[in-house]
Amino acid sequence: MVSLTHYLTLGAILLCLSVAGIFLNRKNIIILLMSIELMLLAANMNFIAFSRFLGNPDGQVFVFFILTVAAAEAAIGLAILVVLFRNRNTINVADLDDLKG
Amino acid sequence: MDNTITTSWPLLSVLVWLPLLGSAGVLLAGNQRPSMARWLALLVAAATLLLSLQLWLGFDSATAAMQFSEMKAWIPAFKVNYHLGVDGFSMPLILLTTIFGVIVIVAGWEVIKERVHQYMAAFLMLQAALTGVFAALDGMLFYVFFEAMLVPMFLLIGVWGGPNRVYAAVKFFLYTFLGSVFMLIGLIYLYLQSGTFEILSWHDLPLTMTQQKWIFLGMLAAFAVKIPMWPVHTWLPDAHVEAPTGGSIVLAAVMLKVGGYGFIRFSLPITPDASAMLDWVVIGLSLIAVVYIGFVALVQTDMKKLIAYSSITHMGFVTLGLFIAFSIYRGSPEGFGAAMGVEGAMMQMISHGFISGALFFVVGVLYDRMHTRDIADYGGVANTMPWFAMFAVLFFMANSGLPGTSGFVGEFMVILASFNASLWIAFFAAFTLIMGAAYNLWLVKRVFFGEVRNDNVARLTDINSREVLILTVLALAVLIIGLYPQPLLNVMHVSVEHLLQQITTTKII
Amino acid sequence: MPIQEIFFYLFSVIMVTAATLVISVRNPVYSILFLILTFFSAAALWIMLEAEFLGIVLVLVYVGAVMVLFLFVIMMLNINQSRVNEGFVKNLPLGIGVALVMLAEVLMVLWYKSQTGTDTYPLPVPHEQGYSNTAEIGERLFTAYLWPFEIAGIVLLVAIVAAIALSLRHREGVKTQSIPLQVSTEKRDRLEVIDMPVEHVENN
Amino acid sequence: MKVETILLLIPLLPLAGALIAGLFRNQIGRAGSHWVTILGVGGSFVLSALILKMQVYDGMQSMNYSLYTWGISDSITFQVGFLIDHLTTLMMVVVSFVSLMVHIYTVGYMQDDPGYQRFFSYIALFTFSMLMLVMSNNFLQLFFGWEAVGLVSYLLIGFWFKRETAIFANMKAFMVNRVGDFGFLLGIAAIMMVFGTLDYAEVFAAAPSKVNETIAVFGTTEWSAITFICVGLFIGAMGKSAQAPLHVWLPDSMEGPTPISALIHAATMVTAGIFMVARMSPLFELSDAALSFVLIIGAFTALSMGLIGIVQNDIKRVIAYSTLSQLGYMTVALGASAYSAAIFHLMTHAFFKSLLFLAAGSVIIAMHHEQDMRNMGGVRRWMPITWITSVVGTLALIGFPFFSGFYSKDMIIEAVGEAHRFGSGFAYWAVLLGVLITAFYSFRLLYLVFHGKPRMDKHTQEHMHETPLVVTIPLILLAIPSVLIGYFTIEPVLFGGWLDDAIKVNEHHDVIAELSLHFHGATAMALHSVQTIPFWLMLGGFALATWIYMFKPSIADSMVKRFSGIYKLLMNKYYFDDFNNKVFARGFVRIGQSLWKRGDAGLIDGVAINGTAALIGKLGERVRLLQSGYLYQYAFAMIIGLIGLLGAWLLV
Repeated sequence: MVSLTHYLTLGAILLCLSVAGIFLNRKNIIILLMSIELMLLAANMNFIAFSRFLGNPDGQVFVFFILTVAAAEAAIGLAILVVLFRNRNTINVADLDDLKG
Repeated sequence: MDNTITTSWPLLSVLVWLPLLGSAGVLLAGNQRPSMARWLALLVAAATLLLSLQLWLGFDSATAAMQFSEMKAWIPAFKVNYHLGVDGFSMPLILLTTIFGVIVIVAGWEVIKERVHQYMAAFLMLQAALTGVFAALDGMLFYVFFEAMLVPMFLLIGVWGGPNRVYAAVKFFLYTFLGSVFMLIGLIYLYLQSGTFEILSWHDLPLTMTQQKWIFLGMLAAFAVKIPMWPVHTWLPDAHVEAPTGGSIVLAAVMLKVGGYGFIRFSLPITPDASAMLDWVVIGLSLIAVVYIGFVALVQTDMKKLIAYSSITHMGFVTLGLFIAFSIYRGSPEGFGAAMGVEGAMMQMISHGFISGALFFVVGVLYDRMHTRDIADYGGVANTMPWFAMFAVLFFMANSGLPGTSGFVGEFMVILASFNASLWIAFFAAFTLIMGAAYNLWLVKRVFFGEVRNDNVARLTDINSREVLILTVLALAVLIIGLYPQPLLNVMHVSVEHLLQQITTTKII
Repeated sequence: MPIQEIFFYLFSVIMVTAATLVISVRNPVYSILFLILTFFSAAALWIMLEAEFLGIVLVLVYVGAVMVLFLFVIMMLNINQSRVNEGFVKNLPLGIGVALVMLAEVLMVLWYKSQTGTDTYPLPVPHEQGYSNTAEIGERLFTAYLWPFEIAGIVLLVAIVAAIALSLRHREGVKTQSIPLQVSTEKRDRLEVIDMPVEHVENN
Repeated sequence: MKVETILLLIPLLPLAGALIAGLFRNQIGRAGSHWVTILGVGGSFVLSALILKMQVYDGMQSMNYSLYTWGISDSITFQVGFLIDHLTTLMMVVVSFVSLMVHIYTVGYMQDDPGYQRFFSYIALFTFSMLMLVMSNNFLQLFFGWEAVGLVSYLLIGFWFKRETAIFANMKAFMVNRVGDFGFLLGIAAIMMVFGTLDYAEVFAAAPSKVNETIAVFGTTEWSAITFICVGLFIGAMGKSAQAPLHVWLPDSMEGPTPISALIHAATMVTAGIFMVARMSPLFELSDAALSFVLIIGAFTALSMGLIGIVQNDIKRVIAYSTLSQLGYMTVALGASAYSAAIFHLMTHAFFKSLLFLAAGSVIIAMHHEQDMRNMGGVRRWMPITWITSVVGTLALIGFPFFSGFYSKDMIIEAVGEAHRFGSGFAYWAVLLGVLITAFYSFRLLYLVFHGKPRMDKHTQEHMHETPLVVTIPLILLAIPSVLIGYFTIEPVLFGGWLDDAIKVNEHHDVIAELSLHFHGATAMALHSVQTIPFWLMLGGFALATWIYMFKPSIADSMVKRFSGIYKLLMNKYYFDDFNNKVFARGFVRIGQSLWKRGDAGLIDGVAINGTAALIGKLGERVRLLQSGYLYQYAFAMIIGLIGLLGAWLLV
């Protein structure tokens, strides 16, 4: 039987993969953005699983909002990326340390 | 708790809010019309002074109850009231505030040339906050005014101050603010214990020794910084050195008194048992202030610093006079001398107000002409400014406690009182006779006497009529209080008796 | 083995594999493609969870729009791959280590520490015939979550404006149409009446 | 006019003069200022004399009343009031008379000084303060007058405030007096504690019942309260009356104009301490210890200061050391319980010492403000009046029979001889030896200044002439009482019970009463003196001085060489000044510097305040490095935090 635990485990694996992705591709900002998408997906997975197993559709509404925000985030993130590349001619994160204290 | 006498019209509120309204008006005058700002500020301050005379005239010195009292709910949710009133302690201090309200405005008349309207407005705000502090009978209201007076003073030092003004202003602000935060904790704790912010109810609130000790220490942190006591005094010389003349005058003449007043209004009556237990701390620090700071004052090279340090030693007499009562009572239950100590402390506060205000004005007069406060840059000023030298010597003599001037009254009474407690306390306190004479006279010698030191001194012109006016008023005040202090003593007498009764009644049940 | 389990494991394996490849392939274009595959699998799993609306939305909106946007950007920007990917091998042990620790922890939480098993959350009964997931979500959205929904709309609008504002570039020397100028133009901008002396043509 | 009005006018007239001359100096001009002050002080003198007359002939009782209530605190009423008894009246007459003489003299002495009006204002103010001091009926007012005369003395010593030495001297004077006042104030505080009042009459009435009161010092150690009070008060007197070791200011005070030296630093202010102790006789009589202390201090001062006088070359300094020595005599008399003898000497000394000072001033004017005796000599031939009055003053000072000084000084010596107090043996020898020394340095001064060859430069010599009348008239007027006052007043003042209403002496040590048994009139006393030791000692001093300075000046130099150690000791005034400068003045400054730099700036501001700030700053600097600016590091931090939290939750 496919229980809630199965879905949650799947979400956990997905989350850990995205974390590993951030660690591995710390220089490539595009892959970083993708990893974030993966993370959100993992969260959404959990939301929907809980929604289903609790019989409460509110979880799905939340996923809807998360998707909205994620789309907005991706759009702005990519726009920043474009501007960044245009100005710096690089997307290497190592070159981006203007926030250094 | 309503042992208060109410008046038909809210005199105290007017005294608090009139300067504040006036400051708004002065601000509206704008930067383009400085003389209008000056006259408006003077008008407001003079009107406040005239009104405040009503306090003196209408004051009933036969009762220790609060007079001219006003009471309105302010923040009902926390039982915070807008409660004002005066007794024999606060009334003279409010008069001191209003008198200096006029004096500082005249003192800055032509001297301040930039942002005149803001300068004048800041002083009016300061006056309002100071009056509020002395009149407030609600803990929260007191705290609000207590903090509110920091702001104009911070601006005065920070905007119109000397070269190192930012450092001094920040130091001043941080010190006093840090201290008052501890007081706030104490006030909130008292509120939680009593369910009210009424100071007068707190006076009757039973507290255990542990509670009293912590409240006492919290209050001590605030008032010791304010007054200031050793070792939290180092902000004062810096603030004075950098502050403009008017700022120094108000700071020394009125603001330091808030510390002494705080002890009288809060520490002593609210935590009498803790005060009795920890009186040795305060007395010890006071004696350190008298002796140690006396030595430090001796070697200052900056005139304002010297006067600032001398202020610290003089305020040492205030704390000494207030806290000597406990060891007097320990020695003999009838407590002969205790009232003299407290009254001496009050006299010292008022007298120090006039003398230090005058001294800072004296330095200001010199600074306006020479733009230096360094003693070494002067010498032989009496040759070129004989009338000014006469006033200056008078005030420096008063500062060293010469009988016949107000400086003597408080010190004399406190020393007499402390002798009843212990020979050695009186011994070290009397040390001020020597140290006070030493640093004052040495300064007079180096600045006023001797040959004309340099061309700048040779070019000095004697005081103008505005300066003569201020100096004369202050000199008269110093001499009158010195020769006939009885009217002032009479005003505070019953309140002192009441306070002594409070501090000798234990609050532990 | 029931059909649900078979499909669950099938999509799960595809999803995990695709996700692993997303983070490990060198070429970002491939990464994106694997990401799309991940999303597809996720959509399938969601539909299995009877969240049909979201499953479809994920494919249509997310894969159709967002992922394509990613793809566009990657292709538009000429990225120096070698520099960007340096340090991948160096970071490998750390990344995997951290991820494994985290996974172990989460799994311990899931399996030992808390009760998410069937005893707490029994298997849901499938919805009856005629149930519309879309209708239910719609009802929720437009009643209880009306304000958040409106705000979400504004967030998207802001994102659109921001993205355009960020990436818009004024090139020098390019002739463009200025509509406000055209609209606000007046007669005197175009027509100038010159007062000049009358020419006297001599008729001779 | 009511008596109260007269009494009130006595101090207020000089005060009014001082205020007018001081505040309206430009309006009234030079002449105006001296007229207004002379009128004020003159009026004060006339009224004082009137009071004296009323007491002597009309049998006026002593009065004790208060003017107004200064303050009420803690059941104590501080009053300002007058106690007018014979002692007070005596002081009032002496003070106002000498002051009047000095005022008149000043018109001539300060003629060319730009600070003319200021000077008159000061001396009139001084007269007011001194009168307030002597007329006081309580300790508060006493202290007021005490410090007020100190203030005026400060202003007058530094009158020529351009001179570095003058402003050094005036500060020194005030400081040393403050050290005395320190003891004085503690004494008053003790009175306050023990008696619960500051009123003389009440204190004196209660004094006998407080003999056994004590003051806790350390733990169980206790001092007798009365002794503490008396010693404290006497320390104040030591400051004001310049008793060793607080004498150091008086010689330096000669930097002030000469009239001041006469008025303040010889005749009146310095005797305030003597007056005060005499006034407090009901207290001092109760403490033998305190009186012994007084006796020994006085004897030491009388002897040691006279010795310094021998080696001084500045004409005013010689007289100043002579004053110190004479004050020592008065103090000895106090210590021997011969209060009336002390007051008697105070009075005669006031006349002849101010005479000597004014005469010296007269010479100084003629010498164009030259004060070194080595540049004088032979002045007699130009200045006969000054010379004669100086001789009169000198004879009075050394105690030549029939002169006023003879009576007062002889009484002191005999009184000490009769005393049986601890230290009286030493005191007796000290005052005897003092007679020899006094005679020696007095004649040395007389010879160096008025006799011998003129040693001044040509220019000065050509312009030498007798000083104008405003200078010489006060000299003559002062010379008269210097000669006569002793002869006529010794009987009433000392033996006629004139001062009995003010001075209380315990019967057991009433030396004056014992002396009165041998007293058979002033003439007899003078004639009898030929058989006494002091007379011969005086003659010895005179002979020695005559021999050395008239006939064999070379002896002086060879003596200096032979006793160079002692000479150096005396020239350096026993190193009191050096000690004070090094130990107190510089030591205090050094303590102040180290407290300021190390304590305030170093420890409090440096370590506690700025140290805290610096610590936070440094911490911030370290923490700042965590802020690398790399987003992925922040992400790691978050993730690692997440892992940590999860782990913690799992483990708990």
